[in-house]
Amino acid sequence: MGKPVEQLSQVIVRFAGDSGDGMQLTGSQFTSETALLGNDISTLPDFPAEIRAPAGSLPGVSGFQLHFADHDILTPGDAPNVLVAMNPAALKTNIKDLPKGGTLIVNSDAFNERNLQKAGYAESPLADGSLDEYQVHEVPLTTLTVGALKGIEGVTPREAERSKNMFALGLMSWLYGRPTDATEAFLTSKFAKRPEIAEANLKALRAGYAFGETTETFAITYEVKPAKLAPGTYRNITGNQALSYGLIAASKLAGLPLFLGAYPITPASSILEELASYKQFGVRTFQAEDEIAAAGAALGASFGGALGVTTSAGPGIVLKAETIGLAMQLELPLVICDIQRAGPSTGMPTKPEQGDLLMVLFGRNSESPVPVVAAMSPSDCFHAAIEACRIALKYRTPVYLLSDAYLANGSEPWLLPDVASLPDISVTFATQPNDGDAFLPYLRDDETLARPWAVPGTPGLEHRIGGLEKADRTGNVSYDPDNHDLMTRLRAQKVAGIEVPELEVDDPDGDASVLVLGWGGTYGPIAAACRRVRNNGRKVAHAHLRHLNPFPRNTGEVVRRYDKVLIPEMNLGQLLKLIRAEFLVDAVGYNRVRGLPLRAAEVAEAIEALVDQ
Amino acid sequence: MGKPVEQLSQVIVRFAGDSGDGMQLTGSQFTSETALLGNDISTLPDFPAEIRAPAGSLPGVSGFQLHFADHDILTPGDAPNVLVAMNPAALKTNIKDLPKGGTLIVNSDAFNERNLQKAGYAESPLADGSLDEYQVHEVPLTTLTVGALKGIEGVTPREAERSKNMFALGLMSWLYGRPTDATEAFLTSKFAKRPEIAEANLKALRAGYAFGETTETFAITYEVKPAKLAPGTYRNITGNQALSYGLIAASKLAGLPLFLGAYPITPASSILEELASYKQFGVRTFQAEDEIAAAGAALGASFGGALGVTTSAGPGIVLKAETIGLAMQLELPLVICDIQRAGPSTGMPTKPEQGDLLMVLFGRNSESPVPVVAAMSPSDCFHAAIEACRIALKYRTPVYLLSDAYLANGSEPWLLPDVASLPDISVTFATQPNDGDAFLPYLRDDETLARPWAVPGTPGLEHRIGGLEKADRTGNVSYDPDNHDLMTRLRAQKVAGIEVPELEVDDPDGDASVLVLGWGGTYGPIAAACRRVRNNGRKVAHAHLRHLNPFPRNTGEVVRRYDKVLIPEMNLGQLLKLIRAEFLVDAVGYNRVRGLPLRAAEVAEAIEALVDQ
Amino acid sequence: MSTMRDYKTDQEVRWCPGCGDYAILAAMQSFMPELGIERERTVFVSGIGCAARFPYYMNTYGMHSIHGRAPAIATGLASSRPDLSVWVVTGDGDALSIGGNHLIHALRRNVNLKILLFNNRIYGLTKGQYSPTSEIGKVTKSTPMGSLDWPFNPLSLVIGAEATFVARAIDTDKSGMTDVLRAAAAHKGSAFVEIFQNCPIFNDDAFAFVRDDKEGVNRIILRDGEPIRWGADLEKGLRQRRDGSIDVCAADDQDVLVHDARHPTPSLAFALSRVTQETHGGTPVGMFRNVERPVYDELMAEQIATATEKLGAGDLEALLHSGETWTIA
Amino acid sequence: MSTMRDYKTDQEVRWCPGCGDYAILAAMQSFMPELGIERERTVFVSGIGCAARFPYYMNTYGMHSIHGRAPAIATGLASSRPDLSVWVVTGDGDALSIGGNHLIHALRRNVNLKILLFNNRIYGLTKGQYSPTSEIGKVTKSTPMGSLDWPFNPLSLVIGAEATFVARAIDTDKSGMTDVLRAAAAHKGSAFVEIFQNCPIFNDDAFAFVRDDKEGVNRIILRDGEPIRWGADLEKGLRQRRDGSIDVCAADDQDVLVHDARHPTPSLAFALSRVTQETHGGTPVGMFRNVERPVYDELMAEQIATATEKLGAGDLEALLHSGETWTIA
Ligand SMILES: Cc1ncc(C[n+]2csc(CCOP(=O)(O)OP(=O)(O)O)c2C)c(N)n1
Ligand SMILES: Cc1ncc(C[n+]2csc(CCOP(=O)(O)OP(=O)(O)O)c2C)c(N)n1
Ligand code: SF4
Ligand code: SF4
Ligand SMILES: [Mg+2]
Ligand SMILES: [Mg+2]
Repeated sequence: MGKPVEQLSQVIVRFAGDSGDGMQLTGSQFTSETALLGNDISTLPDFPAEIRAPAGSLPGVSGFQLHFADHDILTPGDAPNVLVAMNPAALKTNIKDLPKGGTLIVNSDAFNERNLQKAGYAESPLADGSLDEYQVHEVPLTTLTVGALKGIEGVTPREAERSKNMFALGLMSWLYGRPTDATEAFLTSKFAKRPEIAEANLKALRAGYAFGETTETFAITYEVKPAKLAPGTYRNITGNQALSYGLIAASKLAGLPLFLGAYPITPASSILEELASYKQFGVRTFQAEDEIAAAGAALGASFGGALGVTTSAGPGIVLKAETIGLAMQLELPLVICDIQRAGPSTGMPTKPEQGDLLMVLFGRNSESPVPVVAAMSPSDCFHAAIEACRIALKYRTPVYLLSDAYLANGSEPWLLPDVASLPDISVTFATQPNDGDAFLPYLRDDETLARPWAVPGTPGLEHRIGGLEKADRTGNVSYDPDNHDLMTRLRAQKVAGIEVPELEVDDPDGDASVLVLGWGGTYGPIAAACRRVRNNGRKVAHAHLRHLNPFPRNTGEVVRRYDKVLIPEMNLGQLLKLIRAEFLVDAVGYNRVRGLPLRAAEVAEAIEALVDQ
Repeated sequence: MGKPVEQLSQVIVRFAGDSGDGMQLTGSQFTSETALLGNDISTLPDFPAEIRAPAGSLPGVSGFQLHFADHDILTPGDAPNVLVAMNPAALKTNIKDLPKGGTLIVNSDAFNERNLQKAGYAESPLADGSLDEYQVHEVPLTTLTVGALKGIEGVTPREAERSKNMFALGLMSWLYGRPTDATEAFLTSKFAKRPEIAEANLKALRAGYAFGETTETFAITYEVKPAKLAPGTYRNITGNQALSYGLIAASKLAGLPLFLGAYPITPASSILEELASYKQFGVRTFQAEDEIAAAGAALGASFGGALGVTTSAGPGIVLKAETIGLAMQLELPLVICDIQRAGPSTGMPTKPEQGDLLMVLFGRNSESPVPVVAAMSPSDCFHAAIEACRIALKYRTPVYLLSDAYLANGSEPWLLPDVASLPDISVTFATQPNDGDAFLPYLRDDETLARPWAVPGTPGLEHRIGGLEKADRTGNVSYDPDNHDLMTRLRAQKVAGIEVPELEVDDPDGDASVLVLGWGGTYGPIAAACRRVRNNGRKVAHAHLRHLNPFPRNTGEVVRRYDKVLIPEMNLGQLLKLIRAEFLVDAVGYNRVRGLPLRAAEVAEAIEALVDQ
Repeated sequence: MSTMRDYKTDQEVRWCPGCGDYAILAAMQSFMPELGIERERTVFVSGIGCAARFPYYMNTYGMHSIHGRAPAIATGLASSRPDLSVWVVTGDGDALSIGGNHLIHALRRNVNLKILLFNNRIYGLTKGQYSPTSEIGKVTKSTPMGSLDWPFNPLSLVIGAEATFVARAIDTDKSGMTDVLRAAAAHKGSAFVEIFQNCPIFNDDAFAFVRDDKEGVNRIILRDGEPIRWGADLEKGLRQRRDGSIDVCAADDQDVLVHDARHPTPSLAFALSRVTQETHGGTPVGMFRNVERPVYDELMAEQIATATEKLGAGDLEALLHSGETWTIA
Repeated sequence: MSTMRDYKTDQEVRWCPGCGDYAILAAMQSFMPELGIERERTVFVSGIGCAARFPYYMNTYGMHSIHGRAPAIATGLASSRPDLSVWVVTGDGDALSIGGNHLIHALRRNVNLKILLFNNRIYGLTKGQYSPTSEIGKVTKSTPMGSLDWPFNPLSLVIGAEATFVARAIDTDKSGMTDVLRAAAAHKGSAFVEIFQNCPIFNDDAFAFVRDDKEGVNRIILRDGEPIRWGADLEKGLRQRRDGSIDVCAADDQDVLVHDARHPTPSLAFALSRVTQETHGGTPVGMFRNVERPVYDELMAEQIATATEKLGAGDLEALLHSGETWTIA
C-alpha cells in the first residue's frame, strides 16, 4: 500500500550530527543513490576544525548538505528544505539555516539531559515549542536501530548503536524514493572483513526504509524526476579528486613523470593522499619536512625533467614564495596548487575563502611575474589542472592553480571527458646546441619567449643556472644595468604574452547594462544568482575569469562594454583592485568574508539593487 | 707660490680601483674633509658583488662617487666630472660614465701587461689615443708612494704600496683645497696600534698633497665655496646608520627595550652590525638561524613588551611573511625593515631597486593589512624608523619600513635633530581588567581600534592568543561566519584609519599641469629632475609618498588636481598600479630597473616630454 | 599558594576522547603549583597541532603560534625576559618536521626554555599522515604502501645538537613525568623532554609496550648515579661494549653501567638513546642528560651590563653627535 | 675518458686570493674523471655563499639555488632521477644555519646525495659574521663583544640525525680528501663530508692546527678496521672509557680502539666526533661512519614497480571511470 507521492523539482537535504555519527558517509551514500537516479546534484560537506571535539559538543558537529534536482543546478543551495539532526548540538548549530515551514527530522533518543546541556539548551527544544514553525518528525533512531539489530552475532551494543546513521539513510531513501542497492553493495564490500558489521548496517538501512513505509510518521513521499543532463557517462567527484586526476592526466598528456612535493595541510592534504595511491601511473609523492622543501623538491624534479608540482594552502603557500621566485628566475616549469582557506594566519582551516589572489600575484621579492589559473567548480579542477600544467610546460614557468576549501570537498556530477579529446601538452627537451656548437640556456623561443629545457643526462648541453641575475642568451651571471632592465622586461613580457582563451560573456539578449564579473570558485553561486535575477525579469551579464594572469585579451573590452560592473568575491575586493588598476573602470565589489560559499540569493539581491539603481 | 684658483659651484668626483685599493676609505675621507668645509654633499659607494673577485679583474672594481657643491644638492650626481682610476679594470668599467672633456687621473704604474689583459685591453688605452677627448693626468702613484715612504722602519714594500690611495687622496685634497687635518687625525687613531703604518699613510697623504702643489702636472686648483645650509650641527650619515640610530631613538622615546632579530643579508647586514655595538642602550641583537626565526624571535620579544624589530632584504623578507601574518593576527607591534635590493630571487644583491612594494602590501595569505613607511633619503631613514615604530606601537601592528641599497650605503650631511623635538611615542601596557573584572584582549580602543597590550608578568591579565580566527572582544577561537567577516573588516579599518601626515606638494606657482609622484628612495633624483625642468622654464609639481599604507588622506585629491600624473619608479610600475586602482586616474609610469638610482637628467627629460605633450 | 584548579581555563578542552594529551595536561596542571612561580610569570608557547592547543588550557600567558616556530618565538621572549618561566609545547611534526631547525638551534644556544615534545608518531591534527618519528614502512593516509623515511630518534638528534638537558616521560606515568618536569624546571637553560603520547584515533597503542607495562618489564628507569637495572625483578642490566654500543646483561654483571647524566661528554647519553624496545627489548625513561652550560639570556644580559658599566647608559644626544660633526651658524 | 680539464668551465673563478675553496675545487676536478661517470650525468647543486659558487666552476649540470635549500632541491632531483650522480656543495651557514632542517632530513632519509660542507666557521659571502660552527665568544662584525652561541659539532649533529656516511677532510690535504670523496661516491645513499676550509679574509687560520700540521702531530687519521694510532711517531692512541667518553692513551695500550666505521650502532662514531683539538689535542679526519641502509630513491622506484606489477601501468581512461558512474543517453 504505497503512500501518495508528491512531485518536486528540487530538494536540499542537510544531514547533521556528531563527528562520530558518520554524517559524511551518510551524505555521500545518499548522494550516490541520487546521482544514479539521474538527478543533477551539488554537495557541500562541512566538518568541524581538524581535531575531534568531545562527543555531543557544538564544535563537534559535522554536516553534509545535498542539493538535487530535475534540472541542472549550480550550487549546494543556500538553505536546506530538510534537516536531519542526530543530536541537540546538531540542531542548535543548524536550525537557524532551516526556513520556517521546513522539514526537521530529529533523533529524539539523543535529546537527553547531558546532550542538551552540552549543546547549551536549558530546556529541550522538542518540548518548549521553539520548533513550532517547522514540520518536526521525532524519530527514536537509536532505539529503533538497536531494536532492529537484536540478535546479530558478534555485534556490540555500541556497534549496533553506531549503525543509526544507516537507519536514517534508509528512511530518507524511502522518503525520496531512492533505491538502496548501491548503498547495500557499498556496505557489503566496505565491511567484507567483518560480515556481522555489514549485516548490521544493511539491517539498519532496510529497517529505516521500512519504518518510513509502514509507520504513520510520514504521510507522503516525494519524487524528483531525473534531470535532463547532456548525454554521456557521469561520476560524482570532489574538487581535490578532480585536481589529482587532472595532474595525472597532464603527466600522461605531457609524457613526463609526475612528481608531487607536499607537506600536509588542510584542505590540501587529500591531494597528496589521493596521488600517493596512483603509483602505477609513475607518480612520485614526496611528503617533505616542510613547505619550502616540498616546493624545492618539486623544482629539483622539474630540473631533472619531471612535471614538478607542489600543493598547499595559504599558510604553506606563503612559505614557498622564495622557491617560486627561484623557479621563475630559472624559468623552469612548476605547478603550485593553492587550496585557499579562510585566513589570515592560521584563520579557519576548514573554511573556504578567495583571499590569496593578490598574494600569488605579488607575494615575491621584486618583479616576479607568475601566471595564475583558478578552477571554477569541483569538476573544473580537472581541466584547470591540465591548463596550469600546459602553461607551465610550454612557457617554462611556475604557475599557480587556485582552488578553495569549498571546491576541494564539494562534489558534483562530472560528465567524463573523452580522453582522446584532451589537449596534447607534450614537450621537447633540448638535445642539440642552439647557437653554432654552443648551448645558450637563455636563448629564447621567438614566439613564446620560453628558454630551452635541457635536462641532466643530455650530453654536450651541460650548463649551470641560478638565482643571480643572468645575461640574456648565455645565462651567465651578469650585473650589467641594461641587461637587468632587459631581463626584467623579458620575464614580464613572457607571462603577459601567454595565450589564454577569450573571456566568454553570458548575456542572453546581449543588452544587459550590468556585468557581474567573478573568478574561480564562486562560479556556481554567481551563475545561480544571475538565473534568479533573470527569472525575476531583469537583465544581467555574467563573465567568469579562469585566467587571472594574464587576463584574457578581451577582458578590457568586456568590462568597458557595460555601464556597471559588479565583482563578487569571498575577500575584501582583490580582483576588484586589479580590474580597476588595469582598465580604469569604476567597478564595485560585493564582498563576503564569512568562510562560507557566497549565497546565490544574496548575490542576486546585490545584482538587482544595481540593476534597479 | 700658490697656483691659480678656479671657482666651481659643484664637482662630482669618482674614485675607482681594485677592491684591495681602499677606494671606500679614500672616498669617505674625502667626504669628511669636504663636509667639514661646509659644502653640501651626497655620496654613492658602488662595491662589487659580495665576495672579492681576483685582483685587477673587472668584477673586482670598487667605486665611490662624491658630489659636493656650494648649494644644496639632492643626489650623488648622474656622471662624474673627475674620475680617479687606480688600474685598467677601473678605467674600463668607469670611463663610459665620464663625459667628454672630463678630468681623468690614472695610476700609470698599474697599466702593465697583466693588468691590461685582465681588464681585457688589447692595447694600453693610455697609448692608443682612445682617451684623447678627456683631460688625462697620468700619475705613477705607486712609484711615487713607495719612493716617499723609503726608510720607514718596519713597513714592508707591500704595505708601502698599499698606501697609494692616501697619496691619491692627498693629491685630490690639494686639487680641491681640502684641509687634510681630519684625515690625519683619523689615520693616527686608526693605526694607533701600528704607528709605522700610520706614519706611512700620513707620509703618503702629504706627499700626494705636495705633489699637486709642486709638480707641473696640475696647472690650477679649484675651490667650491661652502653651501648655505640651514644653521645647526651636521654630520655625514649613511641610510643604514641613520636607520639604526632611529631604532635606538624610538626605543628611548617609547621607553621600551629594543630587540633586533636578524639574519645577515646584503644590504641589510650593517644594521645588525651597527646595533650590536650599542648594548649600553639596552639593545639586544639576536643573530638567528634564519629569517623566519629572526622575525619569530622579534615577535616573541614584542609579546614580552619589547620593541621587536627584524631587518632583511627581499629574499629574506619573503620568508618572514607567515610570521608577519601571525603578528598581524595577534595585533602586536613589530617593525620589519626591508632594505630593498635588485631581484627577483637572488638578483643583484648589492644593487638598489623598489621591487618589494607590492610584496609587503600583499605578500601574505588572505586579507592581511599591514602599514608601510618608506624612507626618502639616507638621513630620512632616522625619522622614518621612528615613524614606523610609532605606528607599530600605537596601533599594535606589524609595520614595514622600506629602504634600499642606495639609501643604505649612500650618505649625506644630516642636520642633527634636537632630541627634545623628537615625538613622544611612549605606550601604556594594560594593567587592569577592561570589562568589569574580566580582561578582554580584543576589546579595542574606540579611536585607534588598537587592542590592549598586556605583557606577561602582569597579574590577573593572563590570556592566550593565537593565529586562529578570534572572537571580537574576547579573543577566543571562533569559527562564527559573521564574526570572521567582522574581524576581517575591523583589521582592515584599523590600518586604513591610521593617522599619517598629509601629502605635501611642491608646486612653486601652484599652476603646474603635470604632477610627478614618487615614493621612498627616489626622492633625490626626482626632486633634482624637477629643479632642472623648472630651470628650463617649465612648470612641474612634485609630491613624494612616505606612507604607502595607508596613503595620506589627501592623496586622491592631489592626484586628481593635475592633468597628468607621472610616477617614476625603480620597478615596473608598482605604485602606479595602486594609484590607478585607488583613484582611477590615468597616471603613467617612468620605470627603470637597472639596479642603479634613477638619473635626474633622464627623469627630467621624461617630465619635459610630458609637459610639452 | 595557587592550586591545580587555578591553572585551568574556561575553554572547553578539545581533544579526542582518550587522547594522551589529557593526561599530560592534568599532570602539568597539578605540577605547576609546586613550582611556586606566579601564574603571570609563566608562559606557554606552542606551534600548531593537537599538542599545540595546550596553551589554551593553561591559565597562564600563552601563545598558540604557527607551525614549527614556537622555539624561535620563545627564544625571543625568554632572552628578552629572563624573569619569565617559558615553556614550549610541541608535537613530533611541529618540532621535528617543519620546526626541526629552530629546535636544534634553541638547544645549542641553551636558551632558558622548557621544551615538551608530545610524540605520538603521527600527524594528528591533519588526520593521520606519518611523521618524522613514524617507523619506516608505516602505512598512513599519505603512505598507502608504507613510508620510506627512516625516522629520527628524537633523543639522539637533540643530544647531537648539544642539548644540555634531555629526558623522556610517558603520558600516563604521572609520577615519572612529574619528576622529569621538576628536574627540567630546575635546569638552567634549555630542557628537552620527549613525552610518549598516545593518539587513539590515528596511531593507537604506538607506545603500548611501556604504557601498558604494568609489571615494568619494558621500562628502563634511569636514575642518576645508580647502576642501570631493570626487568620485572630488576634482574637485567645494561653495559657498554668496547665498540661503544650498549647491550643487555645480568643485573649483577660487574660491568653494569652506572648512569651519569652529568658527565661532560654526551657520549654515554647518546649510547643510551640508542637503546630501544626493538633493539634491546627495553626502553629507557627518565633523565638521560643534565649538564650545566652558560645560559643564552644570562649571557645576553651580562653583555648589556658590561657595556653599560664600561660606557655608561646610552645617551641619545651623544650618539647622534658621535663621529665627525660640523656646525653652520 | 675525460680529464681534469674537461671539468673546468669558462667562468672566471671568483674567490679571494688564498681561499681554501680553490684547493677543494682542484681536488674535485682532478678526482671526477676517475669516477667514470659521464659529465652529463653529474649534477652539482648548491645554496648561497662563497662555497655555493662551486657549481659555476664544474663543467657538469649545476644549480646555484637559494640559501639553505640545496638538500631539498637535490632530494627532488635525486629521487626522481636515480640515474644521476648528485652532489650538494654547501657552507657552514648554508647547511647548518638556514638549511639545518633540510640537511638532517635528507640524511635520515638516506637520499642518494653526496653532501660536501665547506666549513670555514664564518659567513664569508656576507663579509664576516659568525656562523653556527664559530667558537663561542668569537668576535665578529655582528658580535663585537663575542658570540653567545654554543656551536654545533657538525659530525655529532649529523650522526644524531641518522646519517649513514660521515667523514671529514681538510681543504689542502688532496690525497686525504680524494680518499674520502671516493668512499662517499661509492656509498649508496646520503654521504656527508665536512671539509675544513680556510677563509683567509674573515677567519684566517681557523684550522691551522691541522692544515699546517706537517708532522701530522694533530691529525688523527681514522682507518676502518685499524687501531686508532696517531702522533708524530704514532706513539698515541685513543681508547673508550667505561663512561662512554674517549681519552688519549699510549699507542700500545691494550684497550686502544679499533676503528669500526661499519658498526650498526653509531655510538662509537659519535664518541669519536667528540674528540677535538681543544679537548684531546688531536683531530680525527677520514671516515667516521659508513653503513648500508635502504636508499630513498630506490625504495621510491620499488614502490612504483610493485604497484605497476600489481595493477598494470596506469590507464587514464580507467582512472576517470573508476568508482560509481552512470550514463545518460
Ligand atoms: C605552515 C603550516 N603547514 C602545515 C600546517 C598543517 N599542520 C597543522 S598541525 C600539523 C602536524 C601536526 O602533527 P604534530 O606536530 O605531530 O602534532 P599532533 O597533531 O600529532 O599533536 C600540520 C602538518 C599548518 N598549520 N601550517
Ligand atoms: C634567504 C637568504 N638569507 C640570507 C642571505 C645572505 N647570505 C648569503 S650567503 C650567507 C651565509 C654564507 O655563509 P656560509 O654558508 O658559511 O658560506 P661561505 O660564504 O662561508 O662559504 C648569507 C647569510 C641570502 N642570500 N638569502
Ligand atoms: S587526533 Fe590523536 S592526538 Fe589529536 S586530539 Fe585526537 S587523539 Fe589526540
Ligand atoms: S670571503 Fe673567505 S670564503 Fe669567501 S671567497 Fe673570500 S676567502 Fe673564500
Ligand atoms: Mg604528532
Ligand atoms: Mg662559511
